[in-house]
Amino acid sequence: MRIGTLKTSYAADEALFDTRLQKLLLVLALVAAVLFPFVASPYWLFLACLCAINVASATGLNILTGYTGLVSLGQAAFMSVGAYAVAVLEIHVGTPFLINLLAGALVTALVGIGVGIPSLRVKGLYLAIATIAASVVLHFVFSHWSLTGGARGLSMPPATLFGVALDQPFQLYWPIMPVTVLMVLGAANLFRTRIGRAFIAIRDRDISAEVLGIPLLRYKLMSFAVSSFYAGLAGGLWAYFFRVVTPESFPLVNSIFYLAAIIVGGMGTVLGGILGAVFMTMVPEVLKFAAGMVTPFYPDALALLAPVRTIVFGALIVGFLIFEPHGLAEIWCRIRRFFHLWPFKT
Amino acid sequence: MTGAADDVILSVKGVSLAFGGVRALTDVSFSVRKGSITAVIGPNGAGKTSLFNTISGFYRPRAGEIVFGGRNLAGTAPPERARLGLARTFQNIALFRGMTVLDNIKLGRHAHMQTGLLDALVYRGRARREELALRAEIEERIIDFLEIQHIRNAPVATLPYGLRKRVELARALAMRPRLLMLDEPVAGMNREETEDMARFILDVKEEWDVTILMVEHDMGMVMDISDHVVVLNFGQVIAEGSPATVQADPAVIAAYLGAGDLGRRLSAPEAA
Amino acid sequence: MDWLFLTEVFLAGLGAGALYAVTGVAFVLIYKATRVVNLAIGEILMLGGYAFFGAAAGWHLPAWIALPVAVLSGALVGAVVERGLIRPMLGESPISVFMVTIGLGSILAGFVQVVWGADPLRLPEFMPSAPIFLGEAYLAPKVAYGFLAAMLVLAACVSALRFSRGGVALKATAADQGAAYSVGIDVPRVFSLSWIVACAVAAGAGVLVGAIGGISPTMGVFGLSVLVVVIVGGLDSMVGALVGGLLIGVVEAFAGTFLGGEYKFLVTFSIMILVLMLRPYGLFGTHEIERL
Amino acid sequence: MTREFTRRNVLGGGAAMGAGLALGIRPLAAQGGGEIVLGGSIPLTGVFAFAGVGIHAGIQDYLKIVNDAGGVEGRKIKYVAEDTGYKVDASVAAFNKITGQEKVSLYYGDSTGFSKTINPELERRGSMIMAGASFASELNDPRKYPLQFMAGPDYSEMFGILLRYIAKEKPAARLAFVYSDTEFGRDPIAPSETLAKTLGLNVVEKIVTPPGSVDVSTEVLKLRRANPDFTIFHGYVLAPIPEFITQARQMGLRSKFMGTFWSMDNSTVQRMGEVAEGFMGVMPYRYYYDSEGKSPMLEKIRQMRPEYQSTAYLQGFVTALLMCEAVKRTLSAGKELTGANLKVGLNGIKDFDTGGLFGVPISIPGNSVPVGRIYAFDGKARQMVPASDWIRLGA
Repeated sequence: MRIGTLKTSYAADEALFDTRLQKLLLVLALVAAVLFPFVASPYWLFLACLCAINVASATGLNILTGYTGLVSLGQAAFMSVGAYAVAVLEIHVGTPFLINLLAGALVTALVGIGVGIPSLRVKGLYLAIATIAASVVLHFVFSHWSLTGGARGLSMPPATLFGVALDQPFQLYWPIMPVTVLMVLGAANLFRTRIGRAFIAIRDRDISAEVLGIPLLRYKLMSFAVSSFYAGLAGGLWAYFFRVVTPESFPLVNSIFYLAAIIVGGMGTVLGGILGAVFMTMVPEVLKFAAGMVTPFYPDALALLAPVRTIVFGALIVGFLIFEPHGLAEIWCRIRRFFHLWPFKT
Repeated sequence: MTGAADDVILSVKGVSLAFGGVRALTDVSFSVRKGSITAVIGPNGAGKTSLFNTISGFYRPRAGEIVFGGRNLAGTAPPERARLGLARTFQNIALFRGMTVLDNIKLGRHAHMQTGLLDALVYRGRARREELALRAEIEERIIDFLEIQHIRNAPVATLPYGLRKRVELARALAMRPRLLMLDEPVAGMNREETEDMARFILDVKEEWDVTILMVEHDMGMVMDISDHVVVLNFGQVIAEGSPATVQADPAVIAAYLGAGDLGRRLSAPEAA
Repeated sequence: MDWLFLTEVFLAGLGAGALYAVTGVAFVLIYKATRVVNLAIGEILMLGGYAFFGAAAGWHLPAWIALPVAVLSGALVGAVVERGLIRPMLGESPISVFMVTIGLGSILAGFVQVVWGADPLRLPEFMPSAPIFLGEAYLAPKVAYGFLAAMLVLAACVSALRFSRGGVALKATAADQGAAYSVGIDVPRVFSLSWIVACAVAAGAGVLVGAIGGISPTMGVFGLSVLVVVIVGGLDSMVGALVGGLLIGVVEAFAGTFLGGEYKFLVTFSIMILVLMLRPYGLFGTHEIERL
Repeated sequence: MTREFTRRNVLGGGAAMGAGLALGIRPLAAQGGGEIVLGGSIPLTGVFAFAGVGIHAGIQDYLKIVNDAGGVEGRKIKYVAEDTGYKVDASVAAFNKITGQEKVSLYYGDSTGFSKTINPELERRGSMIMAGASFASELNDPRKYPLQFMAGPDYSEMFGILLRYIAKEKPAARLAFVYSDTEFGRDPIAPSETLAKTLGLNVVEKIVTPPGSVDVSTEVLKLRRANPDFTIFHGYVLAPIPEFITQARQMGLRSKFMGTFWSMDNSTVQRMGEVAEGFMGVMPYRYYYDSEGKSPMLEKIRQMRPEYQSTAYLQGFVTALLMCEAVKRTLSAGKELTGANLKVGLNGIKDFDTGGLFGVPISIPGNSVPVGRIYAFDGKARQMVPASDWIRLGA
């Protein structure tokens, strides 16, 4: 049980992590994140990096869709912009790792603003469909432009950071994880300030947002820019992680994946983006593991159980929307509330 | 009636508005004096909310102009009007349901803050200072004033109607308004809540030095607290003046006669 | 220019467009009645193709029985989906319902893979295969019969909407749900019916599409082109679906012929973006749907 | 971050075991004389699942034969596979998972993209060789991809075999290429155009179809205008080939139609229905039912699986066979199982009899086995039957 917290300043009340327990958990998580690479196998490191990249991208989509209420089915396409930009810079220009990442993200933000321009004219689902169209156009450009290697795509050498080649999950973990943590913190900060509040205001009731002095177009475009900046950065990390970028690397299904991640995790909460992305990344692994367990008794399990993954993927989207529309974040909050009052109230 | 120019904060001059062929406002003119409480009344469909929406900048009038604080508002978008000190509440409450009371109130200050995107992502320096200053001001001036300390962290969606109205008022106050437009501030409230709200409105006028323009159906309240009343019917101003003058105006009584109990309330305010 | 060739390309485009149009009509039917944007329409179409395959190749039923089996299974899916997934979402934001249909699409794609495997399959031949010549212009028989069948279904849909009681109820519901309730229309039943009919139509279209191009678990991509069709035509307009379908079919045919197959999607989606920017409610849609 | 940060320096074996167990990870397999591991990123779902399922079975069956006979030089081969859904990131995930848990010497990868991604990693590790479902021409470059191979000709070589056959059958023939707008589809087109020219053939039309498109009416119209003698499909499995041929025949087109390996499976071709008659293509292996000549391996397969097995199955089977042969040659030379040594062992294969799976003894000079034969579908027998002799490129 947690006894009521007493705060002595507004600063304390405005802090992201306000209770002592939270701070303790945070420190523990950070220590675990630092120690993790030294104890985990390459497979788990690989998954950790993949989760981190997906968290970064899902957090970006959450800013746009969860917080600002602009549904996008273009997140994967935005990631491909970042990935290609990074690959082109790495191969043809040879600028350093971090600069490439940043440049890729900025380019993606510009593309995002371009895609966002119809958002003043069309809303809701129409916008979602416009982002599908943008994905199609981007896919065409990437698969026919010589700079991006056409249908073959680009293969790139590993990046180097401080003289170390980033060619293994272990090495890649060190830039990927901190960048993701910073991005998530940035998102959390954003929603403590006027800009984040303006996004939410646009989502909840965009007409009265105007009366409060929020110019809609500027803030919608800003949301697109931030969201695609996140996607671009995640795409850049993806490119360094897999070291090959092809037009098929970021299909529409991936955009649906990120949308599913924030639905399952919880739209409009930073925690939701994290939980959802990790959960959705791990589901296929868990299913594979289950199939592996059954294989000795049923040799075809791997082949037969595999389409089940597609079904589970869809069922998670549907199930969460119907039964738990606020997602895992809400479940997490319920658990927390339970322990706050435990054992006096159960 | 219009008084000296420097005494007027808002003047509506010959404003007409039409939707397709339907005339919503016809040649509406009146002025709001600084530091006053001005009420706009009229039967349902008289064009009161259309008038508010025109002043807010949602509708562009077909003719006429609106001058606020000496500045013609033609071509000024709603967000810009907010920055100039024009604040309002809505008839059916336009709070952001997904946010807490505190965040809703903070939103009111949006236009007067400086924090840029990069500051916001980092939350150091200006962003932090500005947010903390805002929090302190809201706590000390607005939350205390409107007696909503107990609900500051509650999500708006969970609040009862009367409290939501009060939160909306709080948010409008956070906008540092020079003119506060209230669209039916006590509609749907019981007597006790209505009295509370009337007291808040008077206090706002006195302590915050804010001019108030309101649309209201509750004649008792209108007659009690208004300095000046404008009566609309079928989109036209049919009378204006002090509460007592308006009450006695035959055109006004005629307009309300068909409106049943409203008419009765108008002629016998004490019974309301 | 070779006019015969152009005519042939045009006819081929019309043939493909007719299938878009039918599926588009199914889409519009659901949208009109329930305001649900059903992104799973491509997968329901796919399911129709597989149901036909199951009946015709699996149980060795003749085509004239297998076709109704496919259509009925579409109807069944429509009923189950409406009851189980869409009705619980009543009153939720349109975006959530839209996402439910995306999830549904994934479930259906996985389902056919579990039952029929991942291999692309070919439907047993059931249409006459004698080539058809209009004058000198060649028309692939399947495309021609597909066109005829599509037009029949379209005519049936339009006349049902205009003359049957259910059609009137649907129109009333589309115009004003509250008012429809108050005049005694069983609105939930209209919802159910629209899903049932639309999914049956889509399943039937799936048999035609499958007959031409074969069936596979990735066949749901067809739904993307249908999305273009209904956006261009207007989400709530039957005529829009018809005109949009034929238009997109012909545009794709010419783009494929003169620019190359890889340009088809680019061209149609560019048209869609243009329509979204200039006339977001589509060529024949109602203005207000823009606010969606 | 410095070089000392590499994992091995930091962790002690015990700590690793403890932490590994805590995370639910199995400890590394015993090394030395134990099992040899063949890992696989196998597309059991997704667009390539039809092949993945066959490949999976083929690899399993061959390893069963080997292991039942006591293994390679007394060492058993263990097969560890993961489904990838034919997605590069999932394939890489599977690779990392499998190589993290086992000491892998042989690897089967599912796509060109994956092979390109993982090859630098293979070189870095230097502990294994890889083959896969991709016959991409780009991978057939021992200098760029020293640890990669493919159990047959690459796509350009497949076209080469087809073109050579055509040049012999009908000199100066008119050709049309029909291919999908994917990496797979575009792979052999440019080099094959050049080759066609040198063989005196005319490429009169190239038709690209968008992936997943089913209606090909307009493409067929284009084809009719071009009026080729031979039409080669590439980048498809089944759709839209049958509809293409049907409509082309109806229009009175006399073209012969050809395909490459992945559209050559007998049951797939059967599914084309009537139009399958005369469909031709290039295949490096004998079909499951082929009883001509001596093929003890096919006998064994038929014993294990009495029903027809796909070409994908044979591909998996042959890949496993070549991998085991490379292991055998490496071990019998007394060398360690490193990637480089395995590749040397593989390239040491000369005039090798694959138990009749390839119709002729094969050699692997580089990364591919440039051998194949033209088969054509015989409607009466409902089978692909040989239409040419075995064609060896560069021979």
